[in-house]
Amino acid sequence: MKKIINDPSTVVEESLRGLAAAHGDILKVRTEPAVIYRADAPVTGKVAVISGGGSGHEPLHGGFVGLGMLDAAAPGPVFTSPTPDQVQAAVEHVDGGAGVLLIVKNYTGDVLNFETAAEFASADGVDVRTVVIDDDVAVKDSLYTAGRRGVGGTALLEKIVGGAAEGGYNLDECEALARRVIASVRSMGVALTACTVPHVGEPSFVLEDDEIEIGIGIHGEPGRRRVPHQPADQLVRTLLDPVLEDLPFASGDRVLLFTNSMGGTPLVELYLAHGIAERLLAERGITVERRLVGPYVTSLEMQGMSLTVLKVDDEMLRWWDAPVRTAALRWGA
Amino acid sequence: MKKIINDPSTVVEESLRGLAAAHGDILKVRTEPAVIYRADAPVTGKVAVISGGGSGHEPLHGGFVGLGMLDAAAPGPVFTSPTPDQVQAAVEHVDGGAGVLLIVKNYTGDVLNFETAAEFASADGVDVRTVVIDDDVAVKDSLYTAGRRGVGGTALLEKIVGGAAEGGYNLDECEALARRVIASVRSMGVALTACTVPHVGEPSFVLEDDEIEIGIGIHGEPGRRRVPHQPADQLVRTLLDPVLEDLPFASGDRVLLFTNSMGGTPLVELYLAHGIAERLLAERGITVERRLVGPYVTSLEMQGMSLTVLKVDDEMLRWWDAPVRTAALRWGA
Amino acid sequence: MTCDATGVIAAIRSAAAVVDEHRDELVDLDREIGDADHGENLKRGFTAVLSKLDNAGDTPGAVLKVVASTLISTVGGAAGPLYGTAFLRAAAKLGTTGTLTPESVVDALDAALEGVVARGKAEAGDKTMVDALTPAVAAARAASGSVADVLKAAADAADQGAQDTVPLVARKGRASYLGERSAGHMDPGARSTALLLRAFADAAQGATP
Amino acid sequence: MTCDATGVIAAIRSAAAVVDEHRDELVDLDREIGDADHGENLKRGFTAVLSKLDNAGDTPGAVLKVVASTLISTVGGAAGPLYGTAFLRAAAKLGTTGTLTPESVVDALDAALEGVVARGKAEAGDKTMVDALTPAVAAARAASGSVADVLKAAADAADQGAQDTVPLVARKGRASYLGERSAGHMDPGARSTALLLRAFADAAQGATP
Ligand SMILES: Nc1ncnc2c1ncn2[C@@H]1O[C@H](COP(=O)(O)OP(=O)(O)O)[C@@H](O)[C@H]1O
Ligand SMILES: Nc1ncnc2c1ncn2[C@@H]1O[C@H](COP(=O)(O)OP(=O)(O)O)[C@@H](O)[C@H]1O
Ligand SMILES: [Mg+2]
Ligand SMILES: [Mg+2]
Ligand SMILES: [Mg+2]
Ligand SMILES: [Mg+2]
Repeated sequence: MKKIINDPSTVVEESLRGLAAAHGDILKVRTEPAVIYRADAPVTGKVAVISGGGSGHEPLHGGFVGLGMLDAAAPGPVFTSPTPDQVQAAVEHVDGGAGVLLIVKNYTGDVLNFETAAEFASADGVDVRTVVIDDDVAVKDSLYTAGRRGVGGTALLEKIVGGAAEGGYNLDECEALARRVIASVRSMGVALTACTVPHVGEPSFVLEDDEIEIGIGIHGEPGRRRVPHQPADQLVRTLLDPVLEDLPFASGDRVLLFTNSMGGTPLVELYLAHGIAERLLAERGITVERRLVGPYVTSLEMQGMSLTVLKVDDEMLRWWDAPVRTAALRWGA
Repeated sequence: MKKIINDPSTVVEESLRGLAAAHGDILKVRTEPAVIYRADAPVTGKVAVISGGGSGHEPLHGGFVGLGMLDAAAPGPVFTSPTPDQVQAAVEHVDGGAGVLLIVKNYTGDVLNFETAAEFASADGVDVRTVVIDDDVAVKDSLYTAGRRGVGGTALLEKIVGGAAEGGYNLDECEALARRVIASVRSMGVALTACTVPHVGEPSFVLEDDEIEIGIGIHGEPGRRRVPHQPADQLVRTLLDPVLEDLPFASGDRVLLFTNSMGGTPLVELYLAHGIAERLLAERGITVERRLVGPYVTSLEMQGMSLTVLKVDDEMLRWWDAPVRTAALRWGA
Repeated sequence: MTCDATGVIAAIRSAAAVVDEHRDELVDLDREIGDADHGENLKRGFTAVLSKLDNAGDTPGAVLKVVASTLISTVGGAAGPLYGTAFLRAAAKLGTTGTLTPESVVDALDAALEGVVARGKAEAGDKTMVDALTPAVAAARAASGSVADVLKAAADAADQGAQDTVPLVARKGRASYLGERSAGHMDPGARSTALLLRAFADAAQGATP
Repeated sequence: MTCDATGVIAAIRSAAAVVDEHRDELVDLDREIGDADHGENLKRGFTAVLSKLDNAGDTPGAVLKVVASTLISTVGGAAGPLYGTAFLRAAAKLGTTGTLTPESVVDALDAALEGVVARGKAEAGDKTMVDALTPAVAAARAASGSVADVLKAAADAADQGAQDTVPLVARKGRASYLGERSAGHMDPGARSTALLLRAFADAAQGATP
């Protein structure tokens, strides 16, 4: 394992130090327990939007802390959900008196830890709501599974709801908007290579030179099936078809298309894939109203990509377009 | 080789199609010859700033086209400098009547091809100036070599000079500012893994599991020396020391620190390295006034990083802070 | 071991040592069907627990409560809240009693299982730690004899229960994303449950009553 | 081959075939001490040249001018402007003459070398294409006989010149970044120069004069 680290057990802590140094105008970092929060928190009278999860998916979530997006993020160890203390500390730092919305990716660990924190915060008299995002169509959703995972759609959710909270939505409105976004967004990913978790030191799985893993998660967990590597035209179709069939998306729909790199796939490939996805959507009569292209919800150095499609309406577009000022997403501010 | 492509010979062309689709509000793309240019070009009365080079370093240069940075970029094939036609076409698209500044990275191919284009454009009556950036301290600069390479400093140069051009500097002022930035910026990089050029299909070089390559360029060309892999504290020092000694930078200096990923190194590691660099600079009494952290001048999927330090003054800071609206860098607009 | 707070502290110490010893094994099991952190998570948690054990409390319940809150605030992942809840419910069940009895141990184990199920909603056969804990509680209840005998019965049954997760298809936790491909691997949480119970049983060897 | 425009077109076609054939070899040489694109660059250029050869011109000079501008606008890298300049200067030297002579070929080669040096500022021994072209021009000038003989002498000398770049430490182009580590590898541009000259010499076999 070759990584730019000193010691696997201090990776997250040292990385947070660098994050704080790099973006002192946007965010602050505290440790034990670790929380990344807006430099100007708490914003009085504003609904506080908090998320978090395992580290190793950067810029998710810490890179989305700032004006118009998240008030705080609770970073767990690499690929491990944070503890309730972290989430509780986040709530304490950013609660502006208008209530707190917790955005949780649907993993057993995240759900349980945020749930515990929410119980404590509620007991302290804070109005806490939790929404769980589960946009990954690679996973079967049924009563008899842990349900779908939260993946790429999380970034879109955080931007839109964060924008609305900044724009003055109250807690009920934020929660309702969040639930609508969650109901309207679907994703699917592929890995070309595995990633190596620092504390493990070996790749999480092994792919042969001509194999790819379809339906990959963002934690180095294996996907749904292994298939031979394929040309980009076909690969993008392999990802997009199940996404579109799931909601389903239909001709006439207006969407936001998010072409995401898992980390190690270079932009030249990612834009190539994005161009194909745009063409396939156009062929189906689906109008791409907005797009996001880049490594935003990653899995360390994994090569691969995911496609996320969100069925948008004017309200969602308004808060997508609203000013945002974070380490990773920035416009209008 | 596993890449998200259809055919190595159409990678750049297809990728440009996706870039255009993703950022239609910021830039336009034309082909044969390929040019990426500002959606609102030409901007009458503004000095046009043009750069370009081989593809595979994205977001450099195409991701820096837009308000407050580049007017156009000429993208060559992967790791191969563009042809004079491309640069000439770029000039034709964006020349706003106030002259053109060409920003060229110091590689024989880039210099020769831009030189040829400049001759043609001058013959057509356009006032063309060329600046050559050569910030890589890994390479010996002497009359008997091709000189230092242009690497990470290019992104800073393009932002600062692009901001000044947008802010109303004339061609003489832009050129003088560019030369001052070039004289004040130094970089050094390291590769943990090699990258694979699509048309080659195999890694450009081979590093053992415990080896790293110090003084790497951005074209998959081997670096200066191979050493055993080292902890981040030591590695950052290995990169930073020669950078600081070169100019030299001294206690009391004010700098912009740019911690750049070569593409495949995840943000969690990059921020960790950035934090160390900040600490080392503080120890030397050097004040970090601004910072940039991320994959901005890359080498496909290569794992590794580079550090760039620019000695700044108020004029440079003013244009660094000025509004920019491009695919990859955006603030204040 | 004695069956008071001191004995429980000693048992927790050996559990921490066992987790440390088996960290890589648990990581590897989780790598097969999860995200390769279970051993690391537990190690981080029990390392923190070790630093809190001195003067952790005067009763077994008080000690277990410290263990519970430390695990919750340091382990993360699915295992953190689940093991945290297990220890918390066991502690609650033991109340302020100063000495463990075979019966109170069985009741505490039962409470732990109920807590895990309440929190994680897994059923037997879902390929989780519940598949080790369920047979362990049943065997403990069926056993007669000392605290050590009860815990040994529980550990033996948990071993078997963990072993029996191998052919199962996971329906809870991260392994469920794999569908059919999760079959053929032991569940890491079931394995760690078996390891913890074995550590407690070994520590209780020769204890009275 | 004839020594008029038709013959030159035929020679350029064989050069394009040779480049295609040796594309991987040139890429591999460039991978060792450069950026692994030299073969791909030349292949892209000569493929474009092939599509422009029909009716490229009535004189050798006119044909070479088309070759030059096509290479400049398609090859990129260092090789594009350098080979482009070489062909451009050779074309200029030949002027409007309709038929090549051994003397005009030598002069054209000389002009090509001068162009490369003017553009790239490399000296003999810098480990570049200049190290193949310099001895080629000297040998061509020393040779007597037909156009074919002159070109054969040039090709033989270029082969040797390319071979002789192996031990050199590069001082120009991308290979110079390697410093001492560039020694032990043949320069890709010197190799391609030798290949092109060999293709011309072979095409000229049996030509008159
Ligand atoms: N819903 C659940 N109920 C009971 N146990 C569960 C549940 N989900 C997961 N587990 C247990 O947790 C273990 C995984 O723990 P760990 O790897 O530490 O957390 P994570 O899955 O978040 O990475 C699984 O092996 C399983 O035994
Ligand atoms: N300054 C120079 N003068 C003469 N030839 C040069 C010079 N620089 C490079 N070359 C030649 O160009 C070759 C490399 O061409 P190519 O790989 O196509 O371009 P690049 O180096 O830009 O990738 C080298 O092998 C060398 O022979
Ligand atoms: Mg985990
Ligand atoms: Mg090149
Ligand atoms: Mg796990
Ligand atoms: Mg080359």
